[in-house]
Amino acid sequence: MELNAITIGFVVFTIFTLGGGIGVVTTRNLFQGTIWLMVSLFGVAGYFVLLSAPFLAAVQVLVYIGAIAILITFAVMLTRSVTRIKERYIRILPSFIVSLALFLILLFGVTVPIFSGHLPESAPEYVASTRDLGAALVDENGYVVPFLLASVLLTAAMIGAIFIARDESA
Amino acid sequence: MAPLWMYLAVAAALFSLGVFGVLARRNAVAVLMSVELMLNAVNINLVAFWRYSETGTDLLLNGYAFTAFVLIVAAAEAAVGLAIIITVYRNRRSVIPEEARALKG
Amino acid sequence: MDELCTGLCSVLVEAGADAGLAQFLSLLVGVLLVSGVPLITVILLIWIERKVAARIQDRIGPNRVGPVGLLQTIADMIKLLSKEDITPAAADRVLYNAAPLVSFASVVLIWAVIPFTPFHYGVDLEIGALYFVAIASFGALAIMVAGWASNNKYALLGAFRVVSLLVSYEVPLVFALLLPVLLAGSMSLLDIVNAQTGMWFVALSPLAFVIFYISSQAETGRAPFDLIEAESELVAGFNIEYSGMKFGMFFAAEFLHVFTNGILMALLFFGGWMGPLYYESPLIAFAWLGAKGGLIYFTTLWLRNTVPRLRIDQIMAFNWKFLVPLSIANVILISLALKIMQELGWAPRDLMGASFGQMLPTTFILLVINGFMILYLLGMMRKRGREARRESQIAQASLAQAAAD
Amino acid sequence: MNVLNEWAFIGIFAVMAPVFPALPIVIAWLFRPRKPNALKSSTYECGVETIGDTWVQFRVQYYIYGLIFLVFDVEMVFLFPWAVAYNEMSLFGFVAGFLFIFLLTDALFYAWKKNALDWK
Repeated sequence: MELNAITIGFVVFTIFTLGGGIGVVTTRNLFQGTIWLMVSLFGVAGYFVLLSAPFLAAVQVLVYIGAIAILITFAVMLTRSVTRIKERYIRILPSFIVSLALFLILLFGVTVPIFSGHLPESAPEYVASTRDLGAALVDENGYVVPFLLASVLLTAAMIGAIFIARDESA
Repeated sequence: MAPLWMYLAVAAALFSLGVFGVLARRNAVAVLMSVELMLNAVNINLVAFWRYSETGTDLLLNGYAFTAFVLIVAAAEAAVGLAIIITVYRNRRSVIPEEARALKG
Repeated sequence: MDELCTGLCSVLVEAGADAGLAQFLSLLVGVLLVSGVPLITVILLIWIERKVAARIQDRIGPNRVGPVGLLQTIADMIKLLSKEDITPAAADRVLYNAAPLVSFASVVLIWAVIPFTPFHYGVDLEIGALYFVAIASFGALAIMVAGWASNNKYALLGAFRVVSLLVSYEVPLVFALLLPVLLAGSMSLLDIVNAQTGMWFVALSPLAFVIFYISSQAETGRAPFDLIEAESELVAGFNIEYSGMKFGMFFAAEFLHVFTNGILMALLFFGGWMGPLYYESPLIAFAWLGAKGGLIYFTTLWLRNTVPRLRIDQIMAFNWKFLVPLSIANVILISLALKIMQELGWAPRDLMGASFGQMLPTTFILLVINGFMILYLLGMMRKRGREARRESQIAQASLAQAAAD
Repeated sequence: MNVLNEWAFIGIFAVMAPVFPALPIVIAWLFRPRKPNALKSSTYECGVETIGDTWVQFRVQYYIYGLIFLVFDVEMVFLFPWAVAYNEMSLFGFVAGFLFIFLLTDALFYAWKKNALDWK
């Protein structure tokens, strides 16, 4: 890999993604944890740009930083005694071993195809645009059923969450 | 262009971080954030495979569209999960999943 | 900056520079040129804002420093620079200092996609319209962070209120934004402007413009939605603990955001640089865009200095029970009518090349639909107003009765 | 300019954008007086030390507004591609998008009927 804009971008976004991820699982303060999560997810949005999916990157920023971050901070403030939990972790050692083992297995699975030459080295030139996605979403032969199911899911989630969170006494 | 396996390796690391958070963190909100990390690791994989797959003449949109669906599921999960956490906190003054045993038989 | 880049690039490469470095340098020059526009305007904007506010309130406004007070902002800047910077002892220092930077940067970053003329723009992103909504969400997060990091109850409460206001009004804003995207069939701001060659989008759906206007007024926290500076209720809101230049940055970000919204509305609904003779010279095109954006900006200032502040429950009710349903209904009705007309062949499928004459039937029908919606709304509002007046009369009468007893 | 070049521009812009506001702050840091004392850096509230945690309990209504906003925001993931493809779309595609919006309007209607939209 030579030094070019994509390489620099990749390195920067890797630092963002993994650094933010480490911040999420280690920080004691949940508000800072939310900020770390946003740093991490911003890095993921950067990957989407590098992978020629700018629409997904914009949506990632819009949904996570614009909405889910706000929602999590609201929830953190609503459950304020969270900072008072003394110990951050439970069963820290087994969890660490399990996740490390998982990482090694995944890394093994990722790297083996390189040596057998199964993984593509370069990407095709042409990439689908947002318009293609929009056309496919509502196409009979495309994703129209998942598209409508997603709407049902969102409706159900909203009704359910309002039903749960609403304070009956108020 | 960075080769495919690099994206996959980063996604694997992010996923493992999420798994560690889900298993080890005590606070329900932190567990939820770790789940978000795992979902995003999956999204990196989906987009990377989509980008590197051979499209030929026909447009292949599976990975692209699926990522959008994962995003929606992640949002729905966050909304309902946080609502449950708030309600449990209101009734029990606790945000530790192990202490919420109301639904256990 | 497209042409400039290639020009500068080739010059540098011929001078013996590395190709990658040349490209980086030319991009950097482009960034500095594009970001120079908002950074210079913001200094002027503060003066304009104060002058307009003063005239509306029958005052003279700044008139001592420099000709007609033009240098007042510079004087203010020097004052702010020499102010002691106080960080509360209990604050989260990193986040406390980062918040004003993010807040200002989130506004400046919008200018990367704004096309100044048909040929002069930073970049023309395929997802331009979504880009500026996404970037604006950093602003909301910055306010949240500022409120939390100050470690002050007033600041946090102010931040909560402001953020819930911002996110609420983003819903009608995005629905109103959906219409220009839908009509142009593209999210690139350049395409959206070019699709208005035949007819400005404000003529196709005035309601979408009004909704966008109201919600962007709320997004910038201006009256009647100025909960950000509800001095009488929240001391000063989320920026209470900030002083000196850091406070100045939140202030400048707000001022710049208002003007940016004016320019965006000019681009999305008023044909951007379209106007007589715009193709003659980029300068004329630029002047048209500035004039339209400036006019919209002036009306927002006018509104700000005329109307009183609403209560938060009124603001929320107005958004969720009026603006959101209205914006959804507007998108549904306009898109339905347009699709039917497209199927019948009355409306062009591609607005990019449509002429004024081709657009006339479409415009007429869509305008009639919007007109009916507005008439219905006005009737509804009059009815609600009558009911509210009657209720308050009854309440007053019963109060008087109680006092007499 | 190709697509990634455009994003390189955005990237440089994103790096530069916080620098502009940082510059005056740094300049101010060079010139400003520094006379801190405990009273100045105490939390601004009524002149006495703050009692209790800053993280006071907030009302759940904030969360509900955030929640409804989240659902409508996520909806945009699908509505923007739909709007972009609108002009070339068949009537079937339009009806699918119409149904999508309609279903979500239902959820808003439910929230309205349950008084979840009122500021309590």
